[in-house]
Amino acid sequence: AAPVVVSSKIDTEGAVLGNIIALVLEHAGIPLTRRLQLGPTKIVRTALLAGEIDIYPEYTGNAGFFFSMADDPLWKNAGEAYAKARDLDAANALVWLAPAPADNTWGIAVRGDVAAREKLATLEDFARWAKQADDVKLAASAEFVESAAALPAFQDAYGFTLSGDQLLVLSGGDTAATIKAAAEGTSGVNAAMVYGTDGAIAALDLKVMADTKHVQPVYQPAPVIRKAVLDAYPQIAALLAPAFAGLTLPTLQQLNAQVQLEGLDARSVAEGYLKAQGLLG
Amino acid sequence: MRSPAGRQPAPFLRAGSGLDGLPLLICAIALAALLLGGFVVVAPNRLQSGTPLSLWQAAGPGGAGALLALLVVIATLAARPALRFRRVLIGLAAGGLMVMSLALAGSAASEQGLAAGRLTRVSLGAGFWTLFMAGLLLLADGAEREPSRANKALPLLATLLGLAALLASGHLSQLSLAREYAVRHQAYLDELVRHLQLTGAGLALALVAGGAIGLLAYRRPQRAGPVFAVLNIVQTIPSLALFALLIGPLTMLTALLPALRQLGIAGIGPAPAILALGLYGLLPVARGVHAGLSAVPGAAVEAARGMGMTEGQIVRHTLVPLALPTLLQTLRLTLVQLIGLAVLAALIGAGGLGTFIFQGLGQTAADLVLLGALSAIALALLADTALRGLALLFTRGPAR
Amino acid sequence: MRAAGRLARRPVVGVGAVFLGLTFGMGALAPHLGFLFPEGTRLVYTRATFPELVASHALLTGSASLIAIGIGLAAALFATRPSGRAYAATLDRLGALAQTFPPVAVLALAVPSLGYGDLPTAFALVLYGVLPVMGAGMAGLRSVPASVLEAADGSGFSPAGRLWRIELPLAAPILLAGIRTSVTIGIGTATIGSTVGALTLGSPIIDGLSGDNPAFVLQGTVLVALFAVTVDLALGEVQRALPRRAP
Amino acid sequence: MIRFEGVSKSFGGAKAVDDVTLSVARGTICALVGTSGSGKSTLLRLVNRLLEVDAGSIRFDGEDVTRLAPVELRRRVGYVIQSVGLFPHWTVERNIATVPRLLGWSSARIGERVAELLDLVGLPPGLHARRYPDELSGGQQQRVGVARALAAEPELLLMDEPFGAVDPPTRRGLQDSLIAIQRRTGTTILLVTHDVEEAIRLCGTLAVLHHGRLLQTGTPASVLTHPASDEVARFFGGPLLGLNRLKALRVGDRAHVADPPAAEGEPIDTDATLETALARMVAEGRSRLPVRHLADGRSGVLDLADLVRP
Amino acid sequence: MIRFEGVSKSFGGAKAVDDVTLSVARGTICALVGTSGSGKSTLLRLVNRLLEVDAGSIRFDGEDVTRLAPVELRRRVGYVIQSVGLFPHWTVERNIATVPRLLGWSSARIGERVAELLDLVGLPPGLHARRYPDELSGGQQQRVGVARALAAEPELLLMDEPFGAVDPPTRRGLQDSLIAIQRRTGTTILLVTHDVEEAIRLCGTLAVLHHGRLLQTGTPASVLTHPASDEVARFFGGPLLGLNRLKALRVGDRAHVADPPAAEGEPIDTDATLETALARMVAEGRSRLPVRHLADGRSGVLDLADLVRP
Ligand SMILES: Nc1ncnc2c1ncn2[C@@H]1O[C@H](COP(=O)(O)OP(=O)(O)OP(=O)(O)O)[C@@H](O)[C@H]1O
Ligand SMILES: Nc1ncnc2c1ncn2[C@@H]1O[C@H](COP(=O)(O)OP(=O)(O)OP(=O)(O)O)[C@@H](O)[C@H]1O
Ligand SMILES: [Mg+2]
Ligand SMILES: [Mg+2]
Repeated sequence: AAPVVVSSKIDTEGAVLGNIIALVLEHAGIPLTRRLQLGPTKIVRTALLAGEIDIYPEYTGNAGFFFSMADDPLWKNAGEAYAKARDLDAANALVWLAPAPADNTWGIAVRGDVAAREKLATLEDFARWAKQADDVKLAASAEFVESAAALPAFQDAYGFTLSGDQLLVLSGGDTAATIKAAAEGTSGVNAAMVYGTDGAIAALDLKVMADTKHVQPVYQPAPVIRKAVLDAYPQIAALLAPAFAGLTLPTLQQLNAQVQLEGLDARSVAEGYLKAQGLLG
Repeated sequence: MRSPAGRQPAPFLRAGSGLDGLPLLICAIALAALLLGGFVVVAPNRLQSGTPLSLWQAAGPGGAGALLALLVVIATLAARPALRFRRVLIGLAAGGLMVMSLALAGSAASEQGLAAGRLTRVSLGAGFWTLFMAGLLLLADGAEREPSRANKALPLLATLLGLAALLASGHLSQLSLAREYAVRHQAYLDELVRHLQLTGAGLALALVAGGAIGLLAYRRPQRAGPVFAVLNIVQTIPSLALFALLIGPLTMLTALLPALRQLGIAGIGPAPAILALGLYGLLPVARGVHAGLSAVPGAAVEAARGMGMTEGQIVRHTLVPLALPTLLQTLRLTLVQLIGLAVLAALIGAGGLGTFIFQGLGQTAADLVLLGALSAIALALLADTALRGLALLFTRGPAR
Repeated sequence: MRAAGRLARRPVVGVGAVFLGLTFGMGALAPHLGFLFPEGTRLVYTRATFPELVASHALLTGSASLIAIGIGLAAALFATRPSGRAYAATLDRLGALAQTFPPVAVLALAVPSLGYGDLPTAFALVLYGVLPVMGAGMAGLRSVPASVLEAADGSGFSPAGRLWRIELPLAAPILLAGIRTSVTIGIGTATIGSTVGALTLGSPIIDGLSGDNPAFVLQGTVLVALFAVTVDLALGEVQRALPRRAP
Repeated sequence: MIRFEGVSKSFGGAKAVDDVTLSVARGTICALVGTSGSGKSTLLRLVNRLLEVDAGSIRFDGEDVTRLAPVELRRRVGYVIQSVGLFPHWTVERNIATVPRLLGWSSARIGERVAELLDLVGLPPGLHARRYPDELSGGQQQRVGVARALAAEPELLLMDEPFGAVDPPTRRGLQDSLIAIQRRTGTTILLVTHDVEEAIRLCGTLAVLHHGRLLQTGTPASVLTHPASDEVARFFGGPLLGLNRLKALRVGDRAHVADPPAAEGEPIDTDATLETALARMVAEGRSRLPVRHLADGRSGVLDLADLVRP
Repeated sequence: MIRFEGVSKSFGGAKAVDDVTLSVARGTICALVGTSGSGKSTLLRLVNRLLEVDAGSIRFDGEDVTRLAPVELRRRVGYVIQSVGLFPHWTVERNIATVPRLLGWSSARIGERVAELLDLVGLPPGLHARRYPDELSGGQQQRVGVARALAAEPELLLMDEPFGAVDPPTRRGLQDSLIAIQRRTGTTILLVTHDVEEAIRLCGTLAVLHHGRLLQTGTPASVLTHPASDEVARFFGGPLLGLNRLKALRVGDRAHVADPPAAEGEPIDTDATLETALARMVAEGRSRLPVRHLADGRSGVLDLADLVRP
């Protein structure tokens, strides 16, 4: 049979998760081609739909955007979100395999020293600070600023607004860039958009504001595979399930940190994780 | 034959007089940068920006002294225009400057890295780069002005050998750049090859199509204007936009003709990248071919025809050999340009050295960005030097 | 009158009109283009209006181009004067080296010292814009026939007078071609400034690429391509209109 | 050898060559003279079909040139182009060998021929064979151009101002070489020149062109003695026409049998020009010169008064 | 007016001008002749300090040129460059006005002057003033170059082969214009030429250069009658030197008082050259010409035999 084309998104976590998938399949003797870190979501998703790639890790919450129903509250519940994504994509002959428990949701983090000074722990604190002080400056990607589910949702729920001057918008920006901007205070930035699983948050002394009102959808990573390929290799579902099940938030953060902070190769990080889980024999 | 009054050379350029200003200037700039900028930068981890260490702090009095001594040697050589082999010596010293500064940075990285633990990163600082660039420019300038081919090549080869030996020795392994490379040496090789493949394919496309267009424009001068106007517009479209624009139509095309997919043509990946690179190469190639052919003296062509050469023989024996310098120059410029542009291919999933740049951007890991960028630059410089050398072989020695 | 008529038939007018029309009309047009894109695509770019994007892009490229032209021209002048001729090759090489550096990398490396926003973008643009101007300036100044220079000296022009009245006018066509290249490259390169917080026409493109939105990509792409082509054609018009000969 | 019949050629409406009829006999040299733009180069290019006639015909050895394949024709016809046109990327040797190589001569034969030709045009092969055109002076380049055209022993040689850009002494040397070469090989030559003296010195026939029309043909002596029109007279020096006539006439034409006592001094040859004779008289301050041999074997004298005999 | 004293100039070791001492008197024309590369152009460039002497001095009106500011000096000295060098982006008018504008003349005065000069060089201002150099023929361009050099009524005119690239009839016309201009303005002229006839026709003094050294100076007649060396003789025609001498000598030098009966026919002027006289004799088949007026007012005759008088 034709080799399975394994892909992933271009970011760090994509690299780690993609390598986990590839290593597991490889270990099971399934022939495969790696096209990891192919590009941003759009590219990878298009490629999957076009059949140019066969499997890649996607976040459950993103299904809301694929099917233009991001406003639906069901995305905020992990189980419902996964089930909904799986059901919706069945029409595209795609199968969502079992997701990881880690939730890579959007959040806002503040510089440690600022958080201590202003006594900030939750997004409610952040809203209070944002309302009274005008030195707040948040670095974020355009997507975070624009997408109704992200910053606007936080602003609605917690009752604050950030003016244009208080935002540093990086087109296509990844959290690594926003985190670094906040950590180093470049251009006056002191707060950053972050993902739940980011590895650098703690190391760079940033404090994540707790989302006490659960504003965000759940973004659990899960392998998405073309049905035709899964039919050809039905064992893939069972092979990947334990590998993803072990990916708790701290574990995934730690894996990401190994890549981002220590600069280790995503493949060896994935290998280390799988070995530790006893999945590579 | 009446000789037209040649441009008078500036008096101080006359052979054997005055001192050589350029090396002195470069040395002065290098010295200033060393005194003001950091030689290496020590960062607490891979993501954060670090604090610069001066040459003195990084390399100790011995290393700093040795580097300064080399600068003094170059300056002294520059001030002695009468010396035989002066250019070769300056070239060798410049190469020595490059190798030695890299070696010192490597040592500094080992010491600092060992001192401060696993996460610490030691990167190359502005002072180092200025020094390295100074060496490179001196080397290039010397090679260009030196008339003898052997003396041109000697310092270049010696420097390349020195750098290669330094790399192979593992002395640099603690530099952040080397550590980035070390964790992805397998992927690095793949992407490098990928980059070359993309560039090569794009170049081939540009050469075939652009060459044909250039020839056509030479044969039919009245069509040249409109053809170049259209090519010019293609060239004007921003690269990012062109790459992005090609995704749509190609995806549609492969949807309509699934057979294309068997050939590896797809909306993302190499196909649009190669196409875009080819399109960008079109104008320079066509223009170069046209200019090269047009510059062949009409008298030589008429003489060839009058001798009874067939059209094919005229092309082979007269047009191509006489246009060759321009053609090689075109090849060189196009190749260098495409090597740079191919970096963007990573954005649309075609791989190449751009992968590291965009990964590095995503992780804000400056040294990963540098790994990709420097590789692309080194590739471009190598291609440039190799094709210059080739051009030198094809232009005959004495009279030029 | 006839001249105006002739100008109206030049491509720059048509392309420019389309560009301006789209700049101001994109907001109104976009909602009707749903059929082009997958269902559910957001059709109207909201972070900034297109006139804002174009204005900001133009300001950024305009100022960077002016600086690049200034530096390039100064370097070309220096490299063609007797005292600077020895430095010509090195200047040329330095410019070429600056151009081989991928612009994205320049941005990434410039941010720590220059911060985010227009500044690092302008820096990259200047870096890219200098070489074409410098190269064309040198080529243009060198293309002035030696006999003309000798005649100028023999007539008793001062060095500055010779430069201003003889050399620059004769070099102008080639020089302008270089400026044209430099400015169009600048317009294209400015798009990536959006990744470091500058507001440009690249913002919709890159947001679109990373945010799964082909509509944004297309809008940005079309506008920036039209912008570049319009400016290129307009400069071409200037080049044509430039008195090949001075009165 | 070569015959133009009613040949015309226009460029975009303007007639460059207008109804020219002219024959050049085998083994002779014919000069095409005329002011700039009178159609001389165009006429040459019509012969080897670098251009095609609009009307009329050109016969080469009795055969219409349009019947001959251009490439074959050109290999039989040597062509010295107005602007020299050496191949700058080839050595002198290789330049001269162009046509022989095209004809596939053996390299030994080519080598011999090149050496011979270089000798003929006065460039020692050892010194010059391996040089490149831009290492030669203008005059040397032109000589190489002539040698290149002669290489394959062409039946016909077309020369377009072959010595146009050379200073007077060098030019005289080249003319002497050309005369020697032509004597040896018997090649037919059609020569374009601006230089009246050159035309008279080298050529058996003059053909005067003006605005594309042939104004007059004939031997130098007849053209100079009886110019057909003011145009022709003007071309040959206007008020100085008479002097140019002395270049065309020879001592033998005017000398008479020596009425003893014969004149003193070194005798002059019968085929020296009257101009040379006059120059000697002026230089030596004498009005009578001894003549070496008259046509009938007797010796004679030339008097100053003989020069102005009508 | 201009005096070279022991002037030398080397380029990279090779001496282009070697110890030249030469004076040119105010209001005269001096020709610099010599083979290619003999240092003629270099000598001119030393005068207006486009080059600087290595040794020796050049005095302009008694003042050492190195004492004068180059820009001022050049505005006082007209310079016709060997390769014409018109400013391609300026009209003919503007080209000619170059130096007057630099000197800040009023535009009315400039306009007048330009029209006058165009007339002088035979280009009707109405037709040519607003044309650009590339719309002119080569000869017309050279005339504009001459007019430009003359514009500000320079005290000294340096001309480097001013009519080098022009066919013989046109060239004669230009020489006539130059003579007329010089007569009118009394400008001192230093003229480089390859053309022996031109040198003899135009100049009161010849200076013969060879490999940078000055071989001989003197009037054309004296140089041609008594060449100082073989080199000089060779330059002036070798065997034909005698004929060239006739170009330098005038009817008045040789004519004698008419022994009645005077000769028939149209009389010839005393300042016509002997060459012209000879040409008439040959053309008319006569050996005696009447001469219009001798220096002392009486009329005379010129005999053929007078031409060869030692
Ligand atoms: N390829 C061409 N296209 C158009 N006109 C041409 C072409 N070749 C020659 N002519 C014109 O034909 C006329 C004759 O040109 P030709 O070159 O034969 O003159 P020529 O007698 O050789 O002049 P010269 O002595 O200057 O070489 C000129 O008016 C010239 O402009
Ligand atoms: N700028 C220069 N650099 C080096 N050599 C030069 C330069 N100018 C002239 N020469 C050399 O000096 C010598 C005299 O040159 P010059 O131009 O004065 O000759 P010329 O008599 O004017 O010759 P022509 O009649 O060919 O114009 C030549 O050997 C020439 O090669
Ligand atoms: Mg011709
Ligand atoms: Mg000269």
